This record gives sequence, structure tokens and C-alpha cells, in this order.
Amino acid sequence: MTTSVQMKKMTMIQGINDAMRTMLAEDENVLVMGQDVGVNGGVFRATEGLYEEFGKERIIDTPLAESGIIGTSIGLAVNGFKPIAEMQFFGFIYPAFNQIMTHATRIRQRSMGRYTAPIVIRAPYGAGVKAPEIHSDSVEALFTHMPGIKVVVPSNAYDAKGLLIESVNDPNPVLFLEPMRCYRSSRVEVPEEKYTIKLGKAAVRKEGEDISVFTWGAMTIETMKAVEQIEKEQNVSCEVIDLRTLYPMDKDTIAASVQKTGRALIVHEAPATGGVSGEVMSVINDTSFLYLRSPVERVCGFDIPVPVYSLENEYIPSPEKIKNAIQRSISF
Amino acid sequence: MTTSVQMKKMTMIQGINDAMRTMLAEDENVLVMGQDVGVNGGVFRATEGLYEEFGKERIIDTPLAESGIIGTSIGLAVNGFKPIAEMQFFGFIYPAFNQIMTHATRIRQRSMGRYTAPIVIRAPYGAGVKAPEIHSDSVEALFTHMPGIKVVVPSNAYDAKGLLIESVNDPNPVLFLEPMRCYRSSRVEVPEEKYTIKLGKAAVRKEGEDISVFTWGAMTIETMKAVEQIEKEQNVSCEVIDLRTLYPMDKDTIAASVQKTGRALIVHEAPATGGVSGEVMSVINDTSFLYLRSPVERVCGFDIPVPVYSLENEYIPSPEKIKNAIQRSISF
Amino acid sequence: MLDKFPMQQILNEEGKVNPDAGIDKISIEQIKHFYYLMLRARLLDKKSVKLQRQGRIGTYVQYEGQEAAQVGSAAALEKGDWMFPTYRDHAATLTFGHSMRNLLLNWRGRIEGGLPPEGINIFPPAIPIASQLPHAAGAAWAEKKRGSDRVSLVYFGDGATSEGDFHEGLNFASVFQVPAVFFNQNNGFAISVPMEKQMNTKTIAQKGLGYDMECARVDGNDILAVYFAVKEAVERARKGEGPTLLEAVTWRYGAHTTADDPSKYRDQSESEKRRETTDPLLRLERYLKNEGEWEDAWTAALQEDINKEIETALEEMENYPEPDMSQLFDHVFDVPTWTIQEQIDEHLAVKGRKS
Amino acid sequence: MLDKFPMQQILNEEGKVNPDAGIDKISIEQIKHFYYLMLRARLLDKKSVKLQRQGRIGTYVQYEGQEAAQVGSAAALEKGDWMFPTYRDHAATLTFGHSMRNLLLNWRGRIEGGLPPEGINIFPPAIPIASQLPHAAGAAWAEKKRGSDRVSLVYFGDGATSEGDFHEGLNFASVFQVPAVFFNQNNGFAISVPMEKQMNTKTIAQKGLGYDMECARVDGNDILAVYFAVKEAVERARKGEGPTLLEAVTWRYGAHTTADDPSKYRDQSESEKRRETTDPLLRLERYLKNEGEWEDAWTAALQEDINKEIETALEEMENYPEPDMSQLFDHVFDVPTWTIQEQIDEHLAVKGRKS
Ligand SMILES: Cc1ncc(C[n+]2csc(CCOP(=O)(O)OP(=O)(O)O)c2C)c(N)n1
Ligand SMILES: Cc1ncc(C[n+]2csc(CCOP(=O)(O)OP(=O)(O)O)c2C)c(N)n1
Ligand SMILES: [Mg+2]
Ligand SMILES: [Mg+2]
Repeated sequence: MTTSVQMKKMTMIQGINDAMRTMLAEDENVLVMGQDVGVNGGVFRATEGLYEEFGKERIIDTPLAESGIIGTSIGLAVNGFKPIAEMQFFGFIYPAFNQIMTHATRIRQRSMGRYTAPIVIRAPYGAGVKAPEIHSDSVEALFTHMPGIKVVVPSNAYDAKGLLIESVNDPNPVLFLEPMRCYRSSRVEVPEEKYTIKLGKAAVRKEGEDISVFTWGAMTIETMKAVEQIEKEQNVSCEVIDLRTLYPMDKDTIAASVQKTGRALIVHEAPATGGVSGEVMSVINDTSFLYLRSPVERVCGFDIPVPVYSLENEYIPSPEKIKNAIQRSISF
Repeated sequence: MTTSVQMKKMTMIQGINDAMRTMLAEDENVLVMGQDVGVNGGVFRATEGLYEEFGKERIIDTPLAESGIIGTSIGLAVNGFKPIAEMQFFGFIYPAFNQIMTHATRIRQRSMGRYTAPIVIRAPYGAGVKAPEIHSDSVEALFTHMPGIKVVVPSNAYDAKGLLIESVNDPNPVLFLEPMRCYRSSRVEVPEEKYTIKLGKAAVRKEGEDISVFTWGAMTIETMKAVEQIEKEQNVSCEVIDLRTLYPMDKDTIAASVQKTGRALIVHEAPATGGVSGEVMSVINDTSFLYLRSPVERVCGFDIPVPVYSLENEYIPSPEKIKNAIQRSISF
Repeated sequence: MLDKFPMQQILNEEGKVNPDAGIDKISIEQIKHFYYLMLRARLLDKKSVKLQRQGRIGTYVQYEGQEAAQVGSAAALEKGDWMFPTYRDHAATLTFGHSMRNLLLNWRGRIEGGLPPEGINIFPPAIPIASQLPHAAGAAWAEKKRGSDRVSLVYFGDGATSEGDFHEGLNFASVFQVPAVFFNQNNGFAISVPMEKQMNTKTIAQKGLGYDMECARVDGNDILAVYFAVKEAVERARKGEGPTLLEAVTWRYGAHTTADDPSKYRDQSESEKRRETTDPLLRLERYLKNEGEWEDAWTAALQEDINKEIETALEEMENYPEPDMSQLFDHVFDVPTWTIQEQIDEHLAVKGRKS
Repeated sequence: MLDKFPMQQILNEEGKVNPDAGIDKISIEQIKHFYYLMLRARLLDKKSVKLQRQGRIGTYVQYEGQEAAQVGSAAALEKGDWMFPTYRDHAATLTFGHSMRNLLLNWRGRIEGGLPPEGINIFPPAIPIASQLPHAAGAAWAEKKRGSDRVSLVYFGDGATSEGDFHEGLNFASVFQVPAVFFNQNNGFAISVPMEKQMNTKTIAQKGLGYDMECARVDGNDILAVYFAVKEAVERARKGEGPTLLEAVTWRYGAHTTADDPSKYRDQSESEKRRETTDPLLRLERYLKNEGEWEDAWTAALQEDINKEIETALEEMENYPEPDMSQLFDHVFDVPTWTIQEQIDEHLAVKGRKS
């Protein structure tokens, strides 16, 4: 007997919507809260239809106050609910920083496991959609350094649905970052039913022999483009790894790949200094020092605020830079 | 003709106090503001005597609101003043995160240089003084990744005075972190008059041949202890470098040292994952790959919140661990 | 609290004046100038929406319907005072002397868009909601410390009242009795979220009671009521009598931004109704007609002038030189750090462009 | 606003009862029990200060003088309700069923110090000022969603009213009409900063007006006034009639913590004067004496019982097993991540200790 899984082509935003609908239907303690997530269906339509389906007690338009959203989510979570809290843009998470840093992530340890706050914080993020200032920040490194929270970044609909469901199921706080450029950039086949993808596992997007390129989120787009081009132009074979979870990172996959290729490049959109690249580099250093044939390369954002949109294409790492870095690494 | 510089033995907290007094006397636009900095002289006595000397218009007891303190400091700074704003403990900077991340650090760029906010944010930090929860955080990495702010960490009175004066003079925002354990841990000779130490320059605390140990703040204490011990116990010579400024980092000193010793260890108190060590490692990778004889070692805090004080000595990197790491590196 | 904070009005919907309101303090020329300023703002707004539809500018934030609130408040300031706008307050900044070209550049994602002409103290518009309130308190405090009589005027919406910075800004201002005017435009919505979901109160003015701050509620579509209320608050501030919280009750006719679809969350017929009733320009038109001060030739001339001004600005905007890479790097610090300098060098090497 | 928010009092300094205040709603046994609870709290506080001086515990946070506010409010709760204390509210948590041993362990820097006995809903004390207010709103909201009649009671000081989270917590509570009681202990100081520098208002109660929230001001040293005010607020919350903000005006006799020197910022003779006048225990003593309900043998017996209880707790505290390394690592996540697991392994390798 074979069970046939119903598949459907979805954009990433649809996958996210579907994941929330799935979990809302399954567990009556799941709540969705945030600014404009209810009646309006979210500024990106991530919560479209949920208000109509699950009602105002479960899909909650909150006041415009991020600290209040996370702070009350903590109270709700400790007292039995499972809030999926939306920050309208990642750049507006900063007012909630204190609640996340000192409470959401610490209440479990502080109470020796008695109280837990398994909140999922969703946030659209990254540059490239011509959004105003602050809307385009990609500060995932602030959270990978924060003890007590997992950080997840899908890059397509399939991963988004499976990872978001897993994040809701996870008994720990999870920051779920949604690259805005990926929201509608591709449609992939996604099972209509529930499935999960384990947190902490990277995906090998493309196998290769000469260099390992580590990236995530929207930078998978530039990276795949660069790799396609350079493989056509030169006799070089690149492995592309989408990390998907930034904390905890998939050490084994990183190590295995670098030990195979002997070279590594990390691509991310956030400013280079202090970015997550430093941690990927540490993993490589710790696991694969003797395998490295050239210094680890980085192609990252500049050490500057993400600019207003007339200049954002200058800011975003380009396929050209990625190719140059691959070239540098190979010919070291 | 010789000018004799008057010297005085000072603790670090005295050096800090002296630096503020110096700048308050020199520039009437300098203000000191924060919780309990006025009448009370600060919970660590950093501002002792300043209220009496400069009065309530310049030494300002503010309401208990970090975002308000930084937010009004920005308004004051753009409109001509030079606020030195105290966060009572570094762990209480989080409510001000939005103001620092989206305004203090961006107003210059946003206005193409028209408006600037050269605020100095002072904060006692780090573990080891038996303070309650949250008081002991060492999250400097959140700020080294933040474009538009410099991050300074003195470890003794001489550096503290010279660096703080330079920070007040600096036309950019500066985060000035004061390791609480260093406040009164040593007394050193400090010139009574004004002097400055350039930001971005590390100090070689001890020269050595076999390994470069990079650290800052209170971890200089453990590091010097470990190095003294291991050099007695074994035939090994360690170079110890106190980075002092974490952004921008002193690339040249780091590179020169690693290129000399061929080995590197980074010691910091903050959680390992995503810590500033990642950036030091990047600098080494970028500048000195071919010189490295063994993987870069790290001795850091765990990926956990700094614990309540009964366990903080378990948390703080110990000389023993530092010695082990040196050993590992040498015998790789 | 509605009874404690009645909506102050001078000019009603029919353009009739409240006889007790002291309209004699203002000349007919001034009133006609107000009409001009509002018309100018409205025509620019309408043009901008069109430009967005034509793809000549990016996402645009409309203010149509809020002209009385913005123009009336801005007109109560003097040069040298400080203004702290949001993304929606270009009617205010325009009135206070911002450059029309730069305002248009703003919607092209140009950094110059945030910059007013030299000597005019306008902050770049605050994007993080309510974050500008402490800045306004701080800048006003600086003026007080210097002993000047300059003041701060800060704009924010109904949604902004929910943020912690609203509270901290007001508290600092009241504790230090700084010369700041907190001017709220209550347009009833924060994107899709109506005031009733944003707060449990029927007024925003009453929030001043928690700070023992002067506070009042005015008809934000009545430019005379707005102007006098702000003027009074500004004068109080200049005299060292402390800050004020003003609520101007208004309405945005259109979407939150051109990327928003208001039909998702409200019945847009309400906007259509208001265009015929509470509209700030219509009301002044009625008044001027009642007073026999309305001439079609006069408005026609105004329109023509304004349209010319807009066309000129638009042309300047479209001919404005491409953004320079230096905007990315040059002003993050006074002098680029070495990491930024290396990034510049690498970037230029790839781009092969002049810096 | 002082006139709008008179200080509600039932028992005056002479221990005389306000005849209109409905003291008949409470039995003399209950009042005597209040005396016992306050005495218990005070003796524990005094002992703790001594222990700190002897180096048997670390820095300690006193509450002496605030017993009526804390005990009276805590006594108005029922089991199953939620309590959100600060670092200074152990008289409240003790009254609500916290373990005395654990409270003492807290001052040894022990994580167990934050944990109440199973089944008693007390949050670990909040260290970041005002951050607990949104938690209380959230937990109360959860009860409302479940349709229970449980409520949240949250403690915070005068200084806490300046933080953004104070505002956001109250706003969420009022928008969603959750069953929460916001109980402010206005002890006049935030470390060295007096109320006059913290806010421009003379009352904290009036801050409820900005949320259309029930609010009142009570004599925080009058346990009966506190008890009845909180009881009323709690009942209102249970009935689904929404949240309340209460200001209990009180005073801490001692330093902010044992690490603080109050002589730097205030004249401590004020505290000495208050011990003879407004003291919460003295006042009840006077009342009981006036009523002929005071017997020296009764208080002596109480003291003895309490001292025994304290000695036992102290002994348990001192004999409590050393902290286990697992406390560091085991509860950051439900299961340690690999980075933490590697760190555990390395750490144990160095320490050679059992995990
Ligand atoms: C801190 C923060 N959170 C969220 C947003 C996203 N956002 C932009 S405008 C807006 C609504 C603002 O409403 P209101 O204050 O009433 O002003 P209006 O837009 O109506 O003028 C929101 C939620 C933001 N800009 N900043
Ligand atoms: C966010 C934050 N900022 C600063 C502090 C340091 N701090 C601890 S207690 C205190 C004063 C609190 O005053 P109040 O709210 O009146 O409570 P009280 O201590 O008088 O009970 C301060 C500033 C802190 N704990 N949290
Ligand atoms: Mg609005
Ligand atoms: Mg207090």
C-alpha cells in the first residue's frame, strides 16, 4: 500500500501561512499575534485568512509595541499558550530586545525548567525589496550570540513550512527569520499535510569538489547564481550549503564539506565584522584546520547600516563578488 | 627644560572619574547623565564628587529609563552637547538597544554628516563581583557588529583615563565598557593631567615567542595569571595582547603577533558562539593564514546566560583552562 | 474622558467660526496663506501618488486629509525651532521649509530625501515608531540649557502612543520641563489597527495626565484650531512653562502607504464621506466663501503656481545625479574605520567605479 | 491630582479606625493574623540584614517598612493566582507561600532562590526594572482566554514607572481587559533618585488615567487599606471587569540594598521618625491595644514561633547541597545544543567533577 502525499506549488510566504494554519488547527493553544496580523492578514499577507478561520481570540492584532508583544507572549507562554509573535520587520525587533534577552531566553534556566517560554518570533528580514530605512536589517548575529534561543532562516517554501512547524513544536524560543526576497521569488512543491524539518540541519543545495560555499536565506539566490556562472566559465566545482539553522549550527555538515573540498567561502548579507561568518569560521577552524588549503573567504555586507534603497544593490553581496572570492580561494 | 608630569596611583574607577572630571572642566558642553550618577555619585562611585563640582545642570540624575536616557542624549548631542550617558550595568542597556542601533549610530550617515551624536555610553560589565542576575552580562559582540559605534574596554586605570578622554573627544558614538572586576583590582601610576590613548590600538602586555594570547578587560587578569604559571611550569613563551578597542580592532598588532608566534589563543568571558573571538579569528585568517601552526584556540564563556553568583566562578574562564588551551596549541 | 477633552474647534464643517475662539487674532491674509499652504501640500501629495503609480518614485506615504494638522502645526513654529517628523509628515516639513525636491528624492530611496536646507532644523523622518519623541525632548532640553527660546515640535501617530518611547519621551520632557510640543495626529489607524484596538481610551490627550503635562484635543481638520493650539503650546514652551501634549483628531483618506490596501480593514466610503464634510481645505474654502474672500481666479492662480513649483521640483528630482558610493561609506564614522576602508577598496575594485 | 487621588486610609497612625471604611468586613482574627504575617516578614528581614553583615549571605535587599504593602496585597490573593515580584518583594512572596529557605538561598546567589514550592504561581523576581509588567498582563490574559477566574498581581516600584515596559504592560492590560492588578509600592526612592526627579506628578495612581484604568492611591503602611483596595481590585479582575493600578505609598527605612549607603542622598532621621509614627506594625499594635486585643504573651509566642521558623530555614539554607553544575547547563534549552554539550564535556574534563 502506498500513501500518496498531496503536493502543491507554493511560494515561501504561502508555506509560512500554511505552517501556521496547520499548527493553529492542531493545537488550540497556538496563538498568532502582532501588528496587523489579524484583520489585515499581515503586511506581507503571511497571516492571510487566519483571522477569518480561527477568530480574534487566536489571531490577535496587538498594539504597536514590540516589547509589549514579546513581554505578554512570555506571560502567555509560561501560562500554557504557544504564541507565534510577529515582528513586522526584523529591524523593529530592537524595542523588544530586553524582553528576548533577559526573559524569553532565560526563564527556563532561571526556573530550573519549571517555567518555559516556547515562543516563535517571526520576522521578515533582509534587503532587496526597496523597503525604507531600518526595514532591511539582517542582524541575525545578535541572536546567534544570545544564549537560549534557536535561530532559523528558510530560503524556500518547503523548508519554510517544515521548519516553522518544527519551530512551533520546539519547546524552546525560536527566532524564525524570513528573507523578504524569498517570499515570492520561487515556487516549489510542498506537501499539503504536516511535516517537519529538524532544526540544526543544513541542506546541501549543490554538491561540489573544490570549494564549500556556506550561506543562508536570500544569499542563496546570489550564491547559486554565482556558482552556476563560475562553473560554466571555469573548471571548478562548488558545493553550496544552505545552513538553514544558524543556532545551533550544523557542525557535521560544515566539517564534512570542508574536509572534502579543502576550501571555504561564507556569504552573508549582514555586515562582515561580527557577522555569523565568524562562527562558521570557528567551526571550520575547530574541525578542519588541517584540511584547509587556503584562507576562509567571506563575502558579506559592509560595516555600515543597510542603506536606503537607491543604494541597496551596491550593498547586497553580488554574484560577481562571490565569484571573485571563489577565484581567490581556488588560486591561493 | 624638562616638564615633569605629576603622577598619582589610581584604581581604574578613579581613572574613569578623573577622565570625566577632566573633560567636564575642559568643555562646558560635556554632560554626565544616568541613574544615580548625581547626588549619589554612581553605584560604583564613578561619578563621585562631580555633582558637587559641576552642579545639577551638568551631572544629571535621570529617570529610570534607558531608552529615554539614550534617546534624549541623541537630541542633546545633535543639538550641541556631549553626553556621557551611564547605563547602570551593561545588562540594562537592552531597553536602549533600539535607540543605539537605529539612531545614535545612524544619524550621522542618515544626514550625510549634518547631524552627529557623539555620545559616550559608559557601562560597568562582566561577571565576578557576585552581582545578581543580568548584572554580569558581557555582550560586547552585540555592539562590535553594530555599524557606527566604537567599542572600548580598558583593563586598568591608565588605559581607562586615556581611552575615556579620547572617547569623549571622538566625534562618533563610543561604547565604553568597564569591567567591574578591574574597578579596584589594581592601582597604577596615572598622569594627573590630560592625556589620550588612541582608539583602535591594542597593548602588548607581555612579549613572547610561542603563542599569541588575545584578550581584554577582566580576562587580562586570568590570562596573565595563566601565562605566568605556564611559563614557570614549562619551556614556553607567551605574548599577551590586550585589545582594548574591540571595534575597530587593531589588525596590525594582531597580525604581527601571530606572524611572529604562529599560534593564537583568544580568551573572552562572553559566550563562545558568536563572541568577538570570531572576529579576531577572521583577522588572523585574513592576515596570517600561512603562519598558523595550529588551529586558533578559544577559551570563552559557555553558550548560557551568566549564572547567578554561586556558580559564576564555574562560568568565568579559569587560568587552568587557558593553560590547557595554550598546551593544546603548542603540542598540536 | 471625552467630556474632559472636548474637541477644540474654531471653524466648523460649514466654515462657520466659533465666535468665542478669538479668530480676530489672525488676519484674513494669514488665513488665505494657510489655504495656499494646504493646497500646496495636497497637490504635492496627489502628484506623488501619481508618480508612484507611474513608477517614477517608489512606495509613497500619503497624508491627504491631514493637511490642516500638519500645516497648521508647522506654521506655528519659527525658524530656528526644531521639527521631528515621521515618514508621513512632509506637509509639515514642506511648510517648515524643507525642499520639495528633496522630499521627492526621499521616495526614490535617496538619502538626500531626509535632509532639509541648511539652517532649517528638521530631523530626518523617524522610521522606528515613537523613537523620535526622546530626541525631541533632548533637543528641546539642549535649548533650555543654552537659555534660548527655541522649541521642539514632534509628530507622531495614534499607534505611536503604544510604544515605550512615547512614555519615556513624555516623562523626560515633563521631569525636565523642556520646551517641547508633542503633536499627535490621531488619524484613527495604525496601518490596519484602529484606535480601539490600540488603546482603551477614547482620547490621546488624556495620556498627558499621567505626566501632569498640559494637554488638549483639537479638531485636526480645522487649521485654525490646530494653529492656535500649537501656537499657545509653543509660546508656553518658549516662556519656560514646559511641554504640551496635543491630540489632533484627523483622518487619512487613502491607504497607509501605496503598498497598503485599506479595503482589507475598513470601508473606504468613510473617506469619501469625509471628503465632503470634514475636509480641511473644503472647510477653509467655505469659510472664505462665507466671508466673501474667495475668488476663483485667486485659487486658479495658486494652483498654477503650485503646479509649476511641483513640476520644477520633479524635474530637479529626475535630473538629480545618481547616488554616489560615498554616501554608503563616508558618513558612518567621521573617518572610515580600516574595515570600512578595506571594504571600499574591494568594492571599487569590483565595480571599477570612482568613489 | 493629589485631591483626585486622596490617600485611602482605614487605620490612622494612632491605630484609630476610619468609621466609614468598612472594617467590619474583616474579623479580629484576620487582623491578628495580618500582624503575625507582618511580624514574620519583619523578623526575617532583620535577620537577613544580620546574616549579610556576618557574611553568611551576599548583598541583600531590605524591605523593612514596606510590610503592610507587601503582606496586605499578597493576602488578598488566592492560591492559583499569579504573583510577579521584584527583588524587594519577599515579604509578599513569603506571605503567598514561597519557601523561607529558598528566599534565603536567593541571597546566596542560588538559582533555587527564585523558585517557589510546586503549585504556587510566583515568577522568579524580575531584575530588569518594569520588565515583569508585560508578563503579568500576559499570564492574566492566558487565564482570561481559558475562562478561569485567576488573576495576576504584579509588584513594581516608583522608579519602574519611568520604563517603557510600565507603559506597554498597562496598555496591553487595558486593551485586552485582562485580570491583572498592577501594585505599585511608592517608597519614594529609586536607589538615590527621589520621586520628584523620577516624574513630574505627585501621584502614581493618576498614571492609570492614560489607560482608562481603575486606579487608586492608598496608604501603603496601613495593611487594612492595602488589603481592601487590592481585594476589591482582585474581585473586579475575577469578575472580568479589567485591570487596576494601585499606588501604595510607603517608605523603606533602610538602604536600597546592603551595598547602598543612603546617607549619600537622604537624611536617615526621616526613617527614624517614621518608625515612631507611620510604621505598619506599630500601627496595628496600637489598634489592637485600643481594641483590647493585644496581649504581650501572644506577641511573645509569635516571636518565638517565627524565630524558630527562621532558624530552621537558616539551617536548611546552610546545609543545602552545593550547587550542581547541571544548573548551569541543563535548562538553557530543554536538551543542550551540541555547542553546550561540548562545553560541558570540556568543563568536566578540566574540573574532573561529576556533572
Ligand atoms: C518600532 C516599529 N514597529 C513597527 C513599525 C511598522 N509600522 C510602520 S507605520 C506603522 C503604523 C503607525 O501608525 P501611527 O503611529 O498611527 O501613524 P500613521 O502611520 O497612522 O501616521 C507601523 C506598525 C515601525 N515603523 N516601527
Ligand atoms: C532596566 C534596569 N535598569 C536599572 C536597574 C538598576 N536598578 C536596580 S533597582 C533600581 C531602582 C528601582 O527603583 P524602584 O522601581 O523605585 O524600586 P525600589 O528599589 O525602590 O523597590 C535600579 C535603577 C535595573 N535593575 N534594571
Ligand atoms: Mg495613525
Ligand atoms: Mg522605589
